Amino acid sequence: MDWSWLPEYLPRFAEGLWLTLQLLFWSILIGMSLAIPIGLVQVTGPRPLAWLARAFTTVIRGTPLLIQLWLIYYGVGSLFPSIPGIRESFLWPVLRDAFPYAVLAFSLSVAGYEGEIMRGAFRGVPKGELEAARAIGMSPFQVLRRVWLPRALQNTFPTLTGEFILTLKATPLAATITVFEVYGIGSIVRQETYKIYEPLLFVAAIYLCLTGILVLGFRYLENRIPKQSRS
Amino acid sequence: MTDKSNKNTTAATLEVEDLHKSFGDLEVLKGVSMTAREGDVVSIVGSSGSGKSTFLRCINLLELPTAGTIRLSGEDVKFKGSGKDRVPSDKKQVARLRSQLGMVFQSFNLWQHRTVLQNVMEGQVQVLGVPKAEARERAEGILERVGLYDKREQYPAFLSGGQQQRAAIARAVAMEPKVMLFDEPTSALDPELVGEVLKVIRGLAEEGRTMILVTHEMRFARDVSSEVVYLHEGRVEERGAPETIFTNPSSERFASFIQTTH
Amino acid sequence: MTDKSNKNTTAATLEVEDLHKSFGDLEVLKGVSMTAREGDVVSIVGSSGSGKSTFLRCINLLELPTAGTIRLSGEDVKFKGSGKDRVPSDKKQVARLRSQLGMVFQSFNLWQHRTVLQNVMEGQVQVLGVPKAEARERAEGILERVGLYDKREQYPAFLSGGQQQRAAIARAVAMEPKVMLFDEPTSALDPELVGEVLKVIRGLAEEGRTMILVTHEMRFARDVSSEVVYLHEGRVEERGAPETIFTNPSSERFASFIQTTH
Amino acid sequence: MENALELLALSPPGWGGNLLRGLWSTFQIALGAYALGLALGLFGAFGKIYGGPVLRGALTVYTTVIRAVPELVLILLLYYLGTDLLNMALTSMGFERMDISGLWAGIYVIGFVQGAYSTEVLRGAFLAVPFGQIEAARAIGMSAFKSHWRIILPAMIPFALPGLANLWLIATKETALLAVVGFSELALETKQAAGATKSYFMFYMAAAVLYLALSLASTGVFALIERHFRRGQPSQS
Amino acid sequence: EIKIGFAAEAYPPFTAKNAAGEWEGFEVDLKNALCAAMEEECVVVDVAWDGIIPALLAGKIDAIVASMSITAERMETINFSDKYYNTPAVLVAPKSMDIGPDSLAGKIVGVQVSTIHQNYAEKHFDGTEIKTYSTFDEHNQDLTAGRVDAVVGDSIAFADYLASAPDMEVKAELNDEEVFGPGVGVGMRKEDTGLAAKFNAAIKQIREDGTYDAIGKKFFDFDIYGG
Ligand SMILES: Nc1ncnc2c1ncn2[C@@H]1O[C@H](COP(=O)(O)OP(=O)(O)OP(=O)(O)O)[C@@H](O)[C@H]1O
Ligand SMILES: Nc1ncnc2c1ncn2[C@@H]1O[C@H](COP(=O)(O)OP(=O)(O)OP(=O)(O)O)[C@@H](O)[C@H]1O
Ligand SMILES: [Mg+2]
Ligand SMILES: [Mg+2]
Repeated sequence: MDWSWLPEYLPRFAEGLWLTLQLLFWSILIGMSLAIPIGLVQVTGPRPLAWLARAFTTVIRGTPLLIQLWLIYYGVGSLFPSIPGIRESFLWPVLRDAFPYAVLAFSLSVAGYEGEIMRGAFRGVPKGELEAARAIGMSPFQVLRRVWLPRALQNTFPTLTGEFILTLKATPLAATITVFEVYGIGSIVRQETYKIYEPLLFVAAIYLCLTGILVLGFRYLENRIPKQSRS
Repeated sequence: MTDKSNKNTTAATLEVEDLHKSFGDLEVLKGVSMTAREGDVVSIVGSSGSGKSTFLRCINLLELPTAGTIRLSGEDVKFKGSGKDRVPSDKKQVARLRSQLGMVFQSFNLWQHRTVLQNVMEGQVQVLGVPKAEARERAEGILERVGLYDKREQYPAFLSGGQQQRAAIARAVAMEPKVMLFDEPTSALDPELVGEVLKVIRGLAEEGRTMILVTHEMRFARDVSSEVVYLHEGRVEERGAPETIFTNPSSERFASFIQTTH
Repeated sequence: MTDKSNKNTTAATLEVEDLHKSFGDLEVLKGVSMTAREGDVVSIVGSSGSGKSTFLRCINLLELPTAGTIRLSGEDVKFKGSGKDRVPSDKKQVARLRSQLGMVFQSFNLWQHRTVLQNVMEGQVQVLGVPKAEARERAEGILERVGLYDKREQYPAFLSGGQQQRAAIARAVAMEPKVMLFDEPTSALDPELVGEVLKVIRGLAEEGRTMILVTHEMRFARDVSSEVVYLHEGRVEERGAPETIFTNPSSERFASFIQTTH
Repeated sequence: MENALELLALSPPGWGGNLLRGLWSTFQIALGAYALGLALGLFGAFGKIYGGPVLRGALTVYTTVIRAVPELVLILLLYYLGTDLLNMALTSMGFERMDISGLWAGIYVIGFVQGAYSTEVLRGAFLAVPFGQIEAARAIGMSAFKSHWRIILPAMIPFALPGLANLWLIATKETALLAVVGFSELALETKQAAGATKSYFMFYMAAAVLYLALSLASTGVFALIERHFRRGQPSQS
Repeated sequence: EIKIGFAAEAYPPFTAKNAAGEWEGFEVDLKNALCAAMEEECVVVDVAWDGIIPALLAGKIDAIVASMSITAERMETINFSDKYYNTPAVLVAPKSMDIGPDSLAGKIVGVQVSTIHQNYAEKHFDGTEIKTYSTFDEHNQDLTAGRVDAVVGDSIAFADYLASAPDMEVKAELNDEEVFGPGVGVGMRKEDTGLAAKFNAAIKQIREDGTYDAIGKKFFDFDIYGG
């Protein structure tokens, strides 16, 4: 093992880590705020919305993220420059930057996968507890916020943790649209130093830390409400 | 008319007319009517599966009646469509009416992710907009009264059956609704606690609240009610003041129903 | 001794000695002993939270007692460790003993993904190894008897409270266990059905089965039991034949408990 | 358009046949890996729930580390380093060198990773089953195996299915990683076709359509299973 | 028997699989010629570019024939034969833009990450934003999309792109022996010095007997061996 390359590349890893964190944060935030309604309408209707949500989750989960990323960045994104005058406008720096496209693609992916998880989770909440909430006069939104959603999330924390880790590990795909996050930096190091395993192991260690934080955080949330022991 | 009943002295709080409810092909309620005024305690008795719970659940629209009217404080619940597709047309109205209707479920339905105290406070804070501190104080008072103060920080899954039932009663009472719907509120309680609940219900009646309760304990029905309604196969087979109908039932079916009280 | 009790004439089916159970810091059972012989019906009464359900649940090891012995047909349940870490040492024994112990839960616990009929057949087929056709026949017979034959293809979520309770009773009875543990088996039933269940229990007692039942209905306890045990704060405060203790209670606490039967 | 049809023709010089063969390989590896993952997941979930402190600790390390480490790292480690070590061991004991095929390395690695995720999905589902259902099974004296097989698993499945369906769809795409060890499945076939003809857009769209078809079919199957296991559950609104 | 590693990713016209699964291209024919000259049996193993050096070191292949440039960094890990081809690097930009290697200040130039082209751009272009991409095709797509003003890359690799993008053109050929190195060689394990000698002899032989030029003419209209 030879780690002599590490000091030289540490600043770039720090930049990459920061990108990873931002990407993860925004994708989960935006993705989950889409996933919740997507899951919900499939349980409550109305029919056309449920159907749309179903189609959305099927397409998103059914096609490779890489291709979605490409379609969004090179496909949709490349339409902008052809709009006359846009290159001179204040929007151009944003449209030219790959990061927003990456966030968009990852958010849609999170929305698709977690929308499916949330559908099952909403469906699993005992009907009686919802009735109790309706019976005291809660508005549908209050029922959702105070009872349905927390109960659904409670049952699904272990699964969601796994899903977010998967999102973390999908972020390297962003390198294909010039967003070099931690993993991308690792690949650069690999190509530049011809070290085979060391950079990968270093990246793995960073991922391990991030995953550890995710797991512990969610474990804490999961255990806030005690469960009857099952053994 | 006994002193417990105050028919004709005040306006009707709750009126139900010709209520029908079917589940698929099974017609559970075949036209049930009922009127209750302020301070009335109406007991609904009847054999298992006769539609008592369904009737209560129709009143606060947890089940949608296939036909019939429901009137709360003179205000008709608005419906559109008919039969299976009959749905309330005004969602705001439904929420408003429900907040005036308390409900204790036969299966309690406590929120498993909230402690007993939080279960009781939830409606006050979220629906009535009571400040948290005040809601907590009120909730603790009610829990004290039903003997659950010690268990207030416990989650429902760790309570005994009777404790869960008392928590459910406390949750409903805390909303101070005009009309309370109790579905077998004493089924899991020992005689002493039944006595306590009896007191609570009498107290609420004196405050002018209206109560509709389903019960299997004829003793309890006799002690607490101003009117008893006997439901049989989805129809009202007998109704009247408890003194009258328990001692002098006019329906044979009802006579045999109460007779078997071993 | 009344004719309902047959103490000293046959060997004890179930013996529990000095049973203790704590949940964390809360000591719920503080040394409860009990003996029941073939054909005995022992009723356990007591206020809500006094530990009745916990006691029943300890007998079939759904809760693990922190101390004390349980003996079924002369066979001691084997434990290892002590206190919180006390666990049964022989899993096979546990499964065998449990199949001789029927249980009706206070909250029914019907399997939601199986129809009523499947709920009743499941144990016979899977545990006792009864052929399917035979199990179905037996199950249908029992369902007929508790008035649920019409609902046999229904899933539990669509049943009324009393129907669920009867399904739970049917499920336990179908196992033809030596000892039956009933946790408030009539709480959701109307007087007529309570009479029916009374008959069922008497029939089972006559077959020589042993029954331990928790109930809040003193009337029912008096009618059905050979012995009544009054549990108070985790201890047996009073026990005896129903005729004796209801008419002539020796404990003041018990006297006031049954007195409040309004 | 005509050009596109030519390129997608089923027999050479068209690439359609290659894509379909790739799809079939993808399906096989995904299925193998998924099955292995499910088996590991069942063991892991029940181990986490019933196991002693040592087993639980070991499983926590498994689920955390395996999920954390990028699959590419695992594949490279297992395929290259693993083969090296194995062969060193073999030759020092006087045996022939042997080669782990890319296919099996892929199935093992992806299956091993999937196992870590399914462990958590199944554990969550188990915890979501109302406890009384389990108690009732124990109370009638069902053996531990029977109560799990007859009662707990069927009751868990509705809670687990969405997560398991996601994992399956991820498995079908994760096979693309095997390109690194030279195993050709849909993703690699697509890359080769696109690279050789420079018709990137068309081949990637064609691959997307194939993946989509595969997942539509799987979604249908999962929906049927879910419908079956949700019987008896009333709708919530 | 020699196990030759090809990069599984297509890189026409050097190595690419046709739909029938047969390898085609300049390097394929060259490999055949080299093996014939060495009088050795050769088998081809496809390995992804990412795993090609590990595969070599792990003994799954013995030689890399995958357009791998001879660089000082690579020489630390593996050994190379003499070069067997060398193509110049070029600067490509839209025809409509007046751009040359010396007028790139304030512009954005795309290059493939950690390549000799990136090194060149960083060394020679002052005041230019260098945007890195993980593959060659990606920076071309962004050149089309207008997100970069120019790209630097291998002249041969650009041939297909330029054919499909009529409004782009080669603005300049770039030369810097120090950055670009001698060209492309066969990669081998350091300890296999015997094999390296064989390859060198074989390259020399086919250069001399005209086989090399025959193959080169088949694919290119200029001298691929380079200066
Ligand atoms: N799993 C548990 N964890 C902590 N406390 C528990 C648990 N189960 C029961 N308890 C407590 O133990 C006490 C006895 O409960 P138990 O269910 O035995 O009462 P019970 O006599 O059956 O009452 P009821 O008549 O209300 O059903 C109660 O105070 C209850 O809150
Ligand atoms: N959601 C449902 N779908 C189908 N049938 C139902 C549903 N809910 C109730 N039923 C049936 O309607 C009938 C009346 O049920 P209900 O719960 O009103 O009875 P109940 O009078 O409350 O009985 P109990 O005293 O046993 O609680 C029963 O036969 C029941 O099986
Ligand atoms: Mg009912
Ligand atoms: Mg109890």
